[in-house]
Amino acid sequence: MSVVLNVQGLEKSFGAVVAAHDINVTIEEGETVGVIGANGAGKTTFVNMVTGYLEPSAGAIEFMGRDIRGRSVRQITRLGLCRSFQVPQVFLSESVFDNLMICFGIAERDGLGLLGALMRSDRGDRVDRHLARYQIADYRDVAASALPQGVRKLLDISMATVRKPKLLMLDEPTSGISAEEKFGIMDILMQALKEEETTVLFIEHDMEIVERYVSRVLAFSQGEIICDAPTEQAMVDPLVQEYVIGKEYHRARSGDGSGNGAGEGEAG
Amino acid sequence: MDSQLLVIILIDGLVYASYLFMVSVGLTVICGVQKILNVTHGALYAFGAYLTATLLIVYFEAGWPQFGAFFVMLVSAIFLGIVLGVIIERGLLKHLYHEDEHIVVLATFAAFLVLEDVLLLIWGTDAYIAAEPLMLLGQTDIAELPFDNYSLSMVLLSAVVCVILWYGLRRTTFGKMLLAVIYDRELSQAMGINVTKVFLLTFIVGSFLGALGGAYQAPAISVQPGIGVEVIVLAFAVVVIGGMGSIPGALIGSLVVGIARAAAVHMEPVLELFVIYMIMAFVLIVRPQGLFAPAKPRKI
Amino acid sequence: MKHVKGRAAVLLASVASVALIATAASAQTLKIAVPTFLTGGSAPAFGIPAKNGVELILKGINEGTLPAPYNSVGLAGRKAEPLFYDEMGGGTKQVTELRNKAQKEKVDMIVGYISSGTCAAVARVAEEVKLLTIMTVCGTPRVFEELVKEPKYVFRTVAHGTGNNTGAAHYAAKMLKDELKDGYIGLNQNYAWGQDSWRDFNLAMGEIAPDVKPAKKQQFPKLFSGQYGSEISALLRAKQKVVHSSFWGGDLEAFLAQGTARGLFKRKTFIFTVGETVAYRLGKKFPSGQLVGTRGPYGIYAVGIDTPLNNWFQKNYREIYKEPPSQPSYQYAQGVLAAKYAYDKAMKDNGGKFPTTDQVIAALRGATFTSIAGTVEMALSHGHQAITEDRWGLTAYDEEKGELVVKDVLVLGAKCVNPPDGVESVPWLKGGMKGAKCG
Amino acid sequence: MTKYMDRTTWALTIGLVLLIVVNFFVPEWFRSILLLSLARGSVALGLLVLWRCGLISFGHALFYGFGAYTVALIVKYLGITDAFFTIACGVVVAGGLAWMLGFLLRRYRGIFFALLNLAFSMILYGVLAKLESLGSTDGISLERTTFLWYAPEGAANKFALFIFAAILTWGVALAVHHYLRSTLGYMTTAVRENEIRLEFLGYSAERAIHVKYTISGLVGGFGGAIAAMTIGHVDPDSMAYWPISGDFVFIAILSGTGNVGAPFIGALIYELIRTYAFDQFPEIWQLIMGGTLLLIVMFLPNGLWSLVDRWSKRRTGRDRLEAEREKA
Repeated sequence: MSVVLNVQGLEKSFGAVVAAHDINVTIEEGETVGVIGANGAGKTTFVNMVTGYLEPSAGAIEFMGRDIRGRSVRQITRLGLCRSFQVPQVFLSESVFDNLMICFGIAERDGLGLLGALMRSDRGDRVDRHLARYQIADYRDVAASALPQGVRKLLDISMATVRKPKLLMLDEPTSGISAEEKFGIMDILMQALKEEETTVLFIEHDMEIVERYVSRVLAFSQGEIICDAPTEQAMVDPLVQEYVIGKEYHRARSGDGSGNGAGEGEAG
Repeated sequence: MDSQLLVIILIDGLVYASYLFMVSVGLTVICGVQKILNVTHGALYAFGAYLTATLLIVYFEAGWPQFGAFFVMLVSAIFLGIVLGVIIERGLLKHLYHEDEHIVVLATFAAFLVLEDVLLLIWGTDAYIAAEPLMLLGQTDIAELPFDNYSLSMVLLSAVVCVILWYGLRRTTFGKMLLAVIYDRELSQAMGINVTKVFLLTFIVGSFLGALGGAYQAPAISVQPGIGVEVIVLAFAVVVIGGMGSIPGALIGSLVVGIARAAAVHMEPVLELFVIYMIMAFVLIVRPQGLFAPAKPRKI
Repeated sequence: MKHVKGRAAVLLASVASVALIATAASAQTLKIAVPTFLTGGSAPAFGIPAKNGVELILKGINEGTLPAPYNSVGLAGRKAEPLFYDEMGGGTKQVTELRNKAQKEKVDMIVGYISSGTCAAVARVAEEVKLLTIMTVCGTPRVFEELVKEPKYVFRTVAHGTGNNTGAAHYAAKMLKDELKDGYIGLNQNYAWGQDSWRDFNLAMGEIAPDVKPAKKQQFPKLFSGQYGSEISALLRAKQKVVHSSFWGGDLEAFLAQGTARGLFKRKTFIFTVGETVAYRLGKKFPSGQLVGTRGPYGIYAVGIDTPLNNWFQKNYREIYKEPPSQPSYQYAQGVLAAKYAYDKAMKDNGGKFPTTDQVIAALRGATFTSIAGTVEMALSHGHQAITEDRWGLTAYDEEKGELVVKDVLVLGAKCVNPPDGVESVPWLKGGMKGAKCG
Repeated sequence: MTKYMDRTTWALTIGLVLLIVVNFFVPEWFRSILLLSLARGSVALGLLVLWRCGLISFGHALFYGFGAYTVALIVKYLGITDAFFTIACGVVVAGGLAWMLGFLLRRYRGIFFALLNLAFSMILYGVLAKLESLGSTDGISLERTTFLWYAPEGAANKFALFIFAAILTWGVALAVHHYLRSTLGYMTTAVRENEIRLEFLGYSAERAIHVKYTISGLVGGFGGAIAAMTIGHVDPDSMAYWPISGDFVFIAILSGTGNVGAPFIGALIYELIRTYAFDQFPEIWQLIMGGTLLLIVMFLPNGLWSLVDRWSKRRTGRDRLEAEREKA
């Protein structure tokens, strides 16, 4: 199992606010890592720095053995490290099909470079297959602006996986989605990612989602990693309970044990 | 560079700067509040000059007291500010506020073409000269060079306008409402500010200032077709240099261009043609939002 | 969607045919297209006086009331109808308009053009569309020296710019000796006419008064800028007493107002090479003792000339338009007279039949004809470019006549201020004005 | 989507054939109007490419002027009047200038982009009006255009120029059409909608804009070169002054961004309105132009082509309804 991402001694502060201090993370191929932490704990900053959107003050970031610190966003994306967004960043006036056509067009920079015709039928088929995998095929000709939130989230994530990335970072994939749909969306997502054998790291507030889908947990607080362990171990870790999950949830959970998401002490 | 030349360049620069300020301050106010670059501003300047010149000719033939001329200028500027302000704002701009910036600028360009011909229809093609007020205030010698008090009074006028605007914006409730609308139109609407009324009143004030610029210039120039076109690009340049909608920016922008042009004329006249556009391009490159407007971070 | 383009083409063809039918109607009267400035900064100074000049002279021609030798009715017997259109819009617009007049409205000739830019743009096109074009005011020598070296259809019945500035140099050297002690300086608008005027004047002064030195830096404000505070300060600071300027129209009026307010004209003597139209209109307000040029015996310089045609023109013009005729009124009227002279002569030359355009051209080429206040000799560029005498003098306000007049007038012969045939103006000036016959 | 593609190619080809056929019947003055419409249409096409990603330039007379002046200067100083050579130089020079300015302009959006273009075009105007070697405000006149060995006289010259210009403009329109359908071209809406997403898809929005700006400069220079040959004279007031840029934006708004053929029809309509207004109402022709533009901006903001689209959408809308009815 080769190392996909290796981050050593990452530092970042905005004036007095310390957004990241001495972050050390190693992620291996095939892992599904959950990133949890209170608001402002430095989760999104971490993702922004790894994906090149934010320049870290210090530290090294290695992706697939190559140093990508200081590289531009598009270079890192081309290397296979992609991300989705908390607020879906899609082309609202275009249909779902066109959105993905543009992504495929750029990803498949064919012979003529980017000057080859975009609307090629074989590329159309690949888009349809990709839509089917994310089960949003029947929204094919609907404009992105008219999509329900869940579908728009899936579109955003599907756009990030067009390049078959080696490492995919998702920023709260289920935020803004109703409780009923939440698990449905996550099942579709995890199923698709397993098929593409993509290593995944995603920021999540909902502990049920974390427990159900994540094999390893990174807990952030005040810009530091306070726990890096498999999910069960992290859930009972005293530091995590105090700074991230909060005590009440722990009691309620051990009570009914069914994890049906009704816990009142939910953090964040 | 002896000191006498420096003083003269400063004086010439101040006079030209006050001309630029008077020509662009109205545009700045409108641009700040309604976020549009109003090309009809040139027509307002021309209307101000034409109406004042015609009234002054009649006024001086009737032999009324000389110093009444300044009153005539003020009245014609106010009249035009209200009449044209309402026609343009209510007639045209009201329907376009939801459009994006360049569509609105183009609409004002079209309105300018219409107003230019309306000028022709009303005043015809002959030139109107009413230079009496120019002689009224006499001359003063500065650095052994005669300067006419009328152009020096231009500096005074722009200073007065500047103070009134500053006071109006900072100290009066209407001014506060104006500032709120400048920074965030939706928010001020949510707080109960009648934005449409603020827009109309701002446009009237802006039109009045444009017409006043024309009115005060009328005695010093020959008022005839085509004076509006020249003023537009000058006003745009000053607004861009100063920062969209920032009145101190327009003042500093005018001073920068005014003094630079005066220096060019005295030392290297060939450059005079380019000075203003060079500065405009330079500022747009270095500080695109202009010298004074706050830089807006890109939100993701 | 495919046939949208097709439908548009059908529409165009129908529009074109309608236009063609409309032009066939009036064949009897001659149609003279007259481009002049109806809008913009040049309208009050040049455009409208020029229009008035053509209207007046054509009224006289059509009624046959002009004094001899132009007392016959119409041009070769046919009445003529002027078609005025606006010279605004730059070279592209005027080239398109010229083509429309020649091919769509099928006019018989063009008499007009004020701006040098327009003349430079239309010269070649007039030859291409084979339309008799009589240029009346524009002064750039490049028309026949660079653009149309073998002219057939294009004529210019007014002397070109060189004569204007050479005449000014002659007058200044002779009559402004003491003012010229400290040399001279230039204030010209920053466009072709301004640049050419300064160049010609500077070269002429170098020949006529080599010891008089120009200032190191000349003022070239933007055309139509209207704000001359800095320029006036620069002129006041300069030691030179004589200022050469080709300002005209609105810019000149603004400059005069701002200059008078600062007593500029008490300290300097200005040579306004084309300032006559403005001087006339400002009358009492125009500073006295300045030089004013008209590029020939026109306007203020023609007032004293006692010829039947000039008296008729002055009397009628003042009656109808309530102001004295200025330089463009004379120059445009002179263009129409040239056409009448050519048509009448061509008809006489081939037995009283109405002449073809080629016959009219042959009659006009190289001709010498009496104009309103002087004689015009089509002496240069194969007989297509006119030369006329040039008059210069100092302005003064005549109280009883209530009008501006000129005194200390110096008449400079046509051959003295214009280059001989076949010699281009700038080389002629640089080469010491060889062949100039001055009194 | 694919069916739509070759319909435009067909429409352009039919348009070309029509133009060549019309060329045999049309009177001389009308041929000049058509030629000028091709020239101005090309510049409006350049604006269309930019406009689709939300950028409007108030200074495109810069490239129009550069194209025209390059041709004029080559004719004047090198004495080469061959159309193919001069037009190529005009396009390359204007494109080169656009490429250079692109490094700077690609960072700006909205009104700043518009005004920076205006500033550069006014600097060019100042240079052209000032330098006597460039003919100052009188401008420069061109010799008759020649086509390789063929040097037609008088009316035949314009006839040949028209065919030459029609074919080349057809080629330019097709090239731009192909570009707009390519991946890079399709990014226009992506650039306007969401530049961040584009970065995260692996392409820089700024480079996309840079390519678009260069293309609009090339096409602008092409239009300028055609205009110079048609008119036979170039001068700053009709080639680089700011109302000229205003005219191009007018044409672009008039035609809309629907199709690459629209700007040429828009330019022709603009020229017809202007010629008609100038002849029939010489005193108020500007008022008519201003009034027309106002009507368009108020009632038809995305141009005449939006009528065609609305008309065709209604048709395709009906097809879809019928399809559903059959299926049900």
